Amino acid sequence: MREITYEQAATEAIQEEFRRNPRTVHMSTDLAADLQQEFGPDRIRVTPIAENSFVGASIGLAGAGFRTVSNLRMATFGFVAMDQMMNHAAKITYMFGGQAKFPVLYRMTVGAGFSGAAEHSISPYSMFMNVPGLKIILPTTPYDVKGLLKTALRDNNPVISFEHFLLGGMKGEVPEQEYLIPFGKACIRRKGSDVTIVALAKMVYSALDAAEELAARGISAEVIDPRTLVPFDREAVIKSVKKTGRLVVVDEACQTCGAAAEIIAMVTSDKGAFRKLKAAPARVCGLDIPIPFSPPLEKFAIPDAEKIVKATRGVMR
Amino acid sequence: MREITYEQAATEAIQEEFRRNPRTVHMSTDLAADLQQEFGPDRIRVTPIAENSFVGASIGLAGAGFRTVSNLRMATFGFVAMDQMMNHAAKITYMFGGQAKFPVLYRMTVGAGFSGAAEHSISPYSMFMNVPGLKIILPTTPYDVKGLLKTALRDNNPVISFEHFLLGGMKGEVPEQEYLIPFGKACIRRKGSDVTIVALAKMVYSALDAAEELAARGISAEVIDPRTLVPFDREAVIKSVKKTGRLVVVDEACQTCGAAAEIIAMVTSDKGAFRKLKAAPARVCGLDIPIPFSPPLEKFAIPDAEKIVKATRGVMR
Amino acid sequence: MDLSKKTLIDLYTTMLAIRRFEERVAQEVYAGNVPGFVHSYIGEEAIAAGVCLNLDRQDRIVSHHRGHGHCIAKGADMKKMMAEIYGKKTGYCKGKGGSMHIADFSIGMLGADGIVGAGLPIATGAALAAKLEGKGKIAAVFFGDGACQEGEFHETLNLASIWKLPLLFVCENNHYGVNTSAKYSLGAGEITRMPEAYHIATRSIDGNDVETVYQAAAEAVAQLRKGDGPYFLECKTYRWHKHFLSEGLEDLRPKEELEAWKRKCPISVFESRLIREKILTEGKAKRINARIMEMVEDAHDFALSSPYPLPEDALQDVYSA
Amino acid sequence: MDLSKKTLIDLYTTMLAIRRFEERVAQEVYAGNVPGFVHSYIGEEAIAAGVCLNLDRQDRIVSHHRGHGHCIAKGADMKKMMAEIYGKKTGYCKGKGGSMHIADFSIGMLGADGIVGAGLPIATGAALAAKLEGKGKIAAVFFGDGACQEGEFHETLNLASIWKLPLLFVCENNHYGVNTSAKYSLGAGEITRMPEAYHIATRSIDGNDVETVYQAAAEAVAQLRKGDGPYFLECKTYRWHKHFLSEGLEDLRPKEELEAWKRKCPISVFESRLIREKILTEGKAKRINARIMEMVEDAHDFALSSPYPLPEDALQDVYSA
Ligand SMILES: Cc1ncc(C[n+]2csc(CCOP(=O)(O)OP(=O)(O)O)c2C)c(N)n1
Ligand SMILES: Cc1ncc(C[n+]2csc(CCOP(=O)(O)OP(=O)(O)O)c2C)c(N)n1
Ligand SMILES: [Mg+2]
Ligand SMILES: [Mg+2]
Repeated sequence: MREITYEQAATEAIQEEFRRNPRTVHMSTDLAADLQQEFGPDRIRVTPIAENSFVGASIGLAGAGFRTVSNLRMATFGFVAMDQMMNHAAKITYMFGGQAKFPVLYRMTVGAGFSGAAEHSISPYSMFMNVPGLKIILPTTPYDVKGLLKTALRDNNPVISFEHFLLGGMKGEVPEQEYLIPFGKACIRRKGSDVTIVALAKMVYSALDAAEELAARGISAEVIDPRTLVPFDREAVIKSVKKTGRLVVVDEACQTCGAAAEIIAMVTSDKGAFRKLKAAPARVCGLDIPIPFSPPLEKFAIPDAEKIVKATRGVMR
Repeated sequence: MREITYEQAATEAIQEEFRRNPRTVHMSTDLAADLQQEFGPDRIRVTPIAENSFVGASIGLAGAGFRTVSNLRMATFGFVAMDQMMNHAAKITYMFGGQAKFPVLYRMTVGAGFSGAAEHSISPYSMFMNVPGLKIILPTTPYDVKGLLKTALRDNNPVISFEHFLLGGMKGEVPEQEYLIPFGKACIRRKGSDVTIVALAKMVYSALDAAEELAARGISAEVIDPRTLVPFDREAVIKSVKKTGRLVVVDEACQTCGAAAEIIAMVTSDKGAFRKLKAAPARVCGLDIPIPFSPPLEKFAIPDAEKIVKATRGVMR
Repeated sequence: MDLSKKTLIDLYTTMLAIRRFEERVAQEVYAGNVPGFVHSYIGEEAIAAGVCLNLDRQDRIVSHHRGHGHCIAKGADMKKMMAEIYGKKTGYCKGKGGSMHIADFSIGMLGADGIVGAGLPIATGAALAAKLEGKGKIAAVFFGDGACQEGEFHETLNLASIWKLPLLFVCENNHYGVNTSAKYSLGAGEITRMPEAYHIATRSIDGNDVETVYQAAAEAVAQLRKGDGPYFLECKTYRWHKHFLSEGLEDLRPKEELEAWKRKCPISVFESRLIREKILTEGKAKRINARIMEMVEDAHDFALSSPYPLPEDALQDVYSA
Repeated sequence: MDLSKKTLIDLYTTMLAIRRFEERVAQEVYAGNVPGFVHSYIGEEAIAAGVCLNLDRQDRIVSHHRGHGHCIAKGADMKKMMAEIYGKKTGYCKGKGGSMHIADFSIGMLGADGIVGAGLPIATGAALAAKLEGKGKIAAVFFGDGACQEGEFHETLNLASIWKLPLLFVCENNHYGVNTSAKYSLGAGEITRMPEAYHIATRSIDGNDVETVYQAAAEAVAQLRKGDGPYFLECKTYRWHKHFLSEGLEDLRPKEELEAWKRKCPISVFESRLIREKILTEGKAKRINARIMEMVEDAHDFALSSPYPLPEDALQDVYSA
């Protein structure tokens, strides 16, 4: 099968869906040249550097029957637009009693590992998970980003796509023929029987490396990529934990109140899963510090395969 | 001992600390008349309705050696100022390598129960807990709000005080003589031996009501009020859970990725505490929905003593 | 432009409908029968009436925390409004929104919003939709002097300006944000200086004179429909009640100021004029009033007799299907 | 005002120091030796030099993502800057900040910041501090044309205006935010229209002419020290490099435009004039250049020979004691 990059796959998703539906608008501070060439400047718009305004505009467009994609670039710039995303996009379907649909898609990059320093290296998805009314996807492969964005563009709700900054250039197989990936279906990236490792975003790859290493030590790890955080495939994770009796959650985001906390709370407060747990679950997360600039500091701050191996062996003891 | 309201106690804290230190500035969109009368309009400033600007100003003032209090009123208005709070206040001590101190205090009300509807009834503390560099307090009594705010005003870091909207008028004993309450020290509001109930913000009172009711049914509940979320008194909670073997966490905030998830993850991933757990921990949280306006809907959305009793009995089974 | 008799009577009727509705709501709020926060539009009726009577059903508006007047003027159903204010299942938002979040998408009322300034960017989206649809539709956004202090205001002026959006900015300058005078909090002094900086067509008018508002809005709307880009209308006015209806809330505005503005009541001054000019008779005024009172009472009865939503209804509408 | 020979030479030296520093950094970035994102100030040196040479040590400045020039002009130590850019322990921020977050509070440089527009509100705080301290100190904030699009810009203009803050706004209008022309994204057209709307004293100047910048800043600073409220200086300029230094990044600006601006190089044009007017000789220019090259090399050696922080150092400085 042909291989394309993650970013190309994302662009294809938008192209295909924009072809299907002319009532679609794309907004971003940077020129999306490929899209503008095909769909013209009316639909593919360059915005001023004013995130709250074009996120707000997306809501008004939706209220008037359009679908939109707003590419905010780095999630840190999303903090400038929190008011529109959290107070409005997330809530108005509900507070207006379901009168209108708000199919708005916000794309933001997350993650560290490129010396972007504290401001530019954040993974704030748990904040958005705490705000009902948003759907949240976390695509980790070119295949997934295309299928999930296409699904997002047919969903009638605000969807936030958090895409790891370092995955944009990654290549992978993407079929030519159309496909969609449903929300709320996790993907078991590796089968295993001793321990369940739930890994988020780019950490899926570190977890797979760790699983390889663990296998060499006789530990069979199952690696689950939830793919979407809201809705979350609770069943897949609980089923796996019931089988393995052990849980490790890996996330690059800061540990406290991150998505990993939610996953652990979800599993341990499930009576069935709790009964089957043979050991205390473990978190392998970003340290509770802003991301430092200097490479040795940054490496220390975020998880890697080695740290996952260590924590998993701790859980196996 | 004299009784004063929560809001009076908060004002006293600011008054006392502003008397001690003339390099202090208070900012808010509303006139803080009591304070302005004593400290004058230079230090007690009315701001335009532009939250990002006066939160940003607090950071610049701090960088120049001042201490500040910014009263943002409802936490929902804080979303307008997320950029300054999260990208800057939280991070610049770190990203500038500790060169300067940023003693800024942000006060915001949280909570539902007054038909404020979706926008005006949020409890977003977990979002801030996910951002290292901030300290977060959650005072629940007039006594606590005074002691904690005074400590905040001597701390050299950004502190966010989340105060439940419905506690402002609550009366309680507050000594005339000066006292401070250290951060990171939980308060055991009721001793018990069968189950540990950790309750946040106004839910402390619902948990105490529930404990009363549970006592009548022969269940002895220990009710812990963490008082500060960052730093968090991990030891107090773990010690209690090791004693009781059971954990219920109560919070009005939306359940997913809320502080309750963190508390459960913290306890269950502690090997010692995990071993002592006799049952799956339970969460009694706000539903994962925006807060609805209509009283019967709102009542359904947030926890109360009855729901706590029910969940606790579930954990006891 | 001389307004037709019909238009003048419509303006009068619309203002009166808002006034009577708001009076009824206030009465119930102070009697403790209404949950939540209610922001009264009394004193500012000429703006909603004067602007909205220039709009078609297909034109879209975005409103703010003080939004009842805009709803009524855009043609919303008082029954569903009142039911919403009471939190009833039959309300516009099935009781989920309340006074601050009434919307009726079927008549192009895209909703009231409780965050100061936040309706502005949303309205640029509605205006862009109108532009893309290319049928001469427009959008209008109502906001206060307080909203002009938020960054979102600036961003919206800029976006509307560079995209030449068919957006009518309606600034309801009632001179205060809660208790803070706009004189203190707006460095520009004259609000119009800000949109002018962005080359937006701008006019400042007496927001208590409904005919002035209507004529200015008519001119603005005509320009907007031609696709000449945004238009900014500052309407000077005053609110009669406290910031929101509440015994406890302080009102720090000078008493005489309020009294002076009450003498410029948009309704009674206009009514006297219509009667003086024989467009209206006292009898007809009474009949209009009676009809409105009846509508308001019907709406109130409807609200009172409507059921509350079921608790479990809270779980619906978080997501659209 | 005729500038003294010393001032002219200082301006020249400061600009040249920035240029040589930035050239060295660019060289290392393109050689793949520097982590993270580096935004080059080359082409805009006259602004930092012309403004900062009017400031005292006690005056405070706030800078942005393109901040090296402001640091050098305010008197920062090149060694600690270079070490920070390399992520070394001896850097200004102990390697925690990098190129985009250099600060030196001891000389009133309150830090560079990577969020467009965010330095503006922070600077109002620094200006308010200066005002409260009452010693005639001021604050200056540097920001781009792109920052003028963010809401925080508007809020800051308003706050500075109503509080009469001693804040010097220095808009470095290099005509683009990344690849988007300010002509497209700023509805005001002339940036100065915006501060003028707030009654802020405003001037637009050739930001490539260091003498013009110096004189305008001198006038502005004198007014600010008197307590007359904020001052807005728009300096028109151009950046020579891509938005940040990177092989992969596209530069969509017209080539001829860049070439034309390069001919208006703030340093070489000024140098020719100083030589023509016999304020500088070619020999002296060479000596100054050599001294600067040495400083830059020393800084670079210092950075290279400095140790990286220990991994565990990452745990420090999250909170102040
Ligand atoms: C972002 C934000 N900050 C503060 C508030 C609290 N608040 C509600 S209305 C209001 C005053 C608004 O003034 P204005 O825009 O002039 O409207 P008016 O109430 O005068 O009609 C304030 C401060 C809010 N709702 N949102
Ligand atoms: C809030 C925010 N949005 C977007 C960005 C990405 N970004 C970084 S610099 C920049 C352009 C800024 O332009 P300008 O202010 O003119 O400064 P210049 O780079 O031209 O010096 C952008 C869009 C950001 N850092 N912050
Ligand atoms: Mg007002
Ligand atoms: Mg620029």
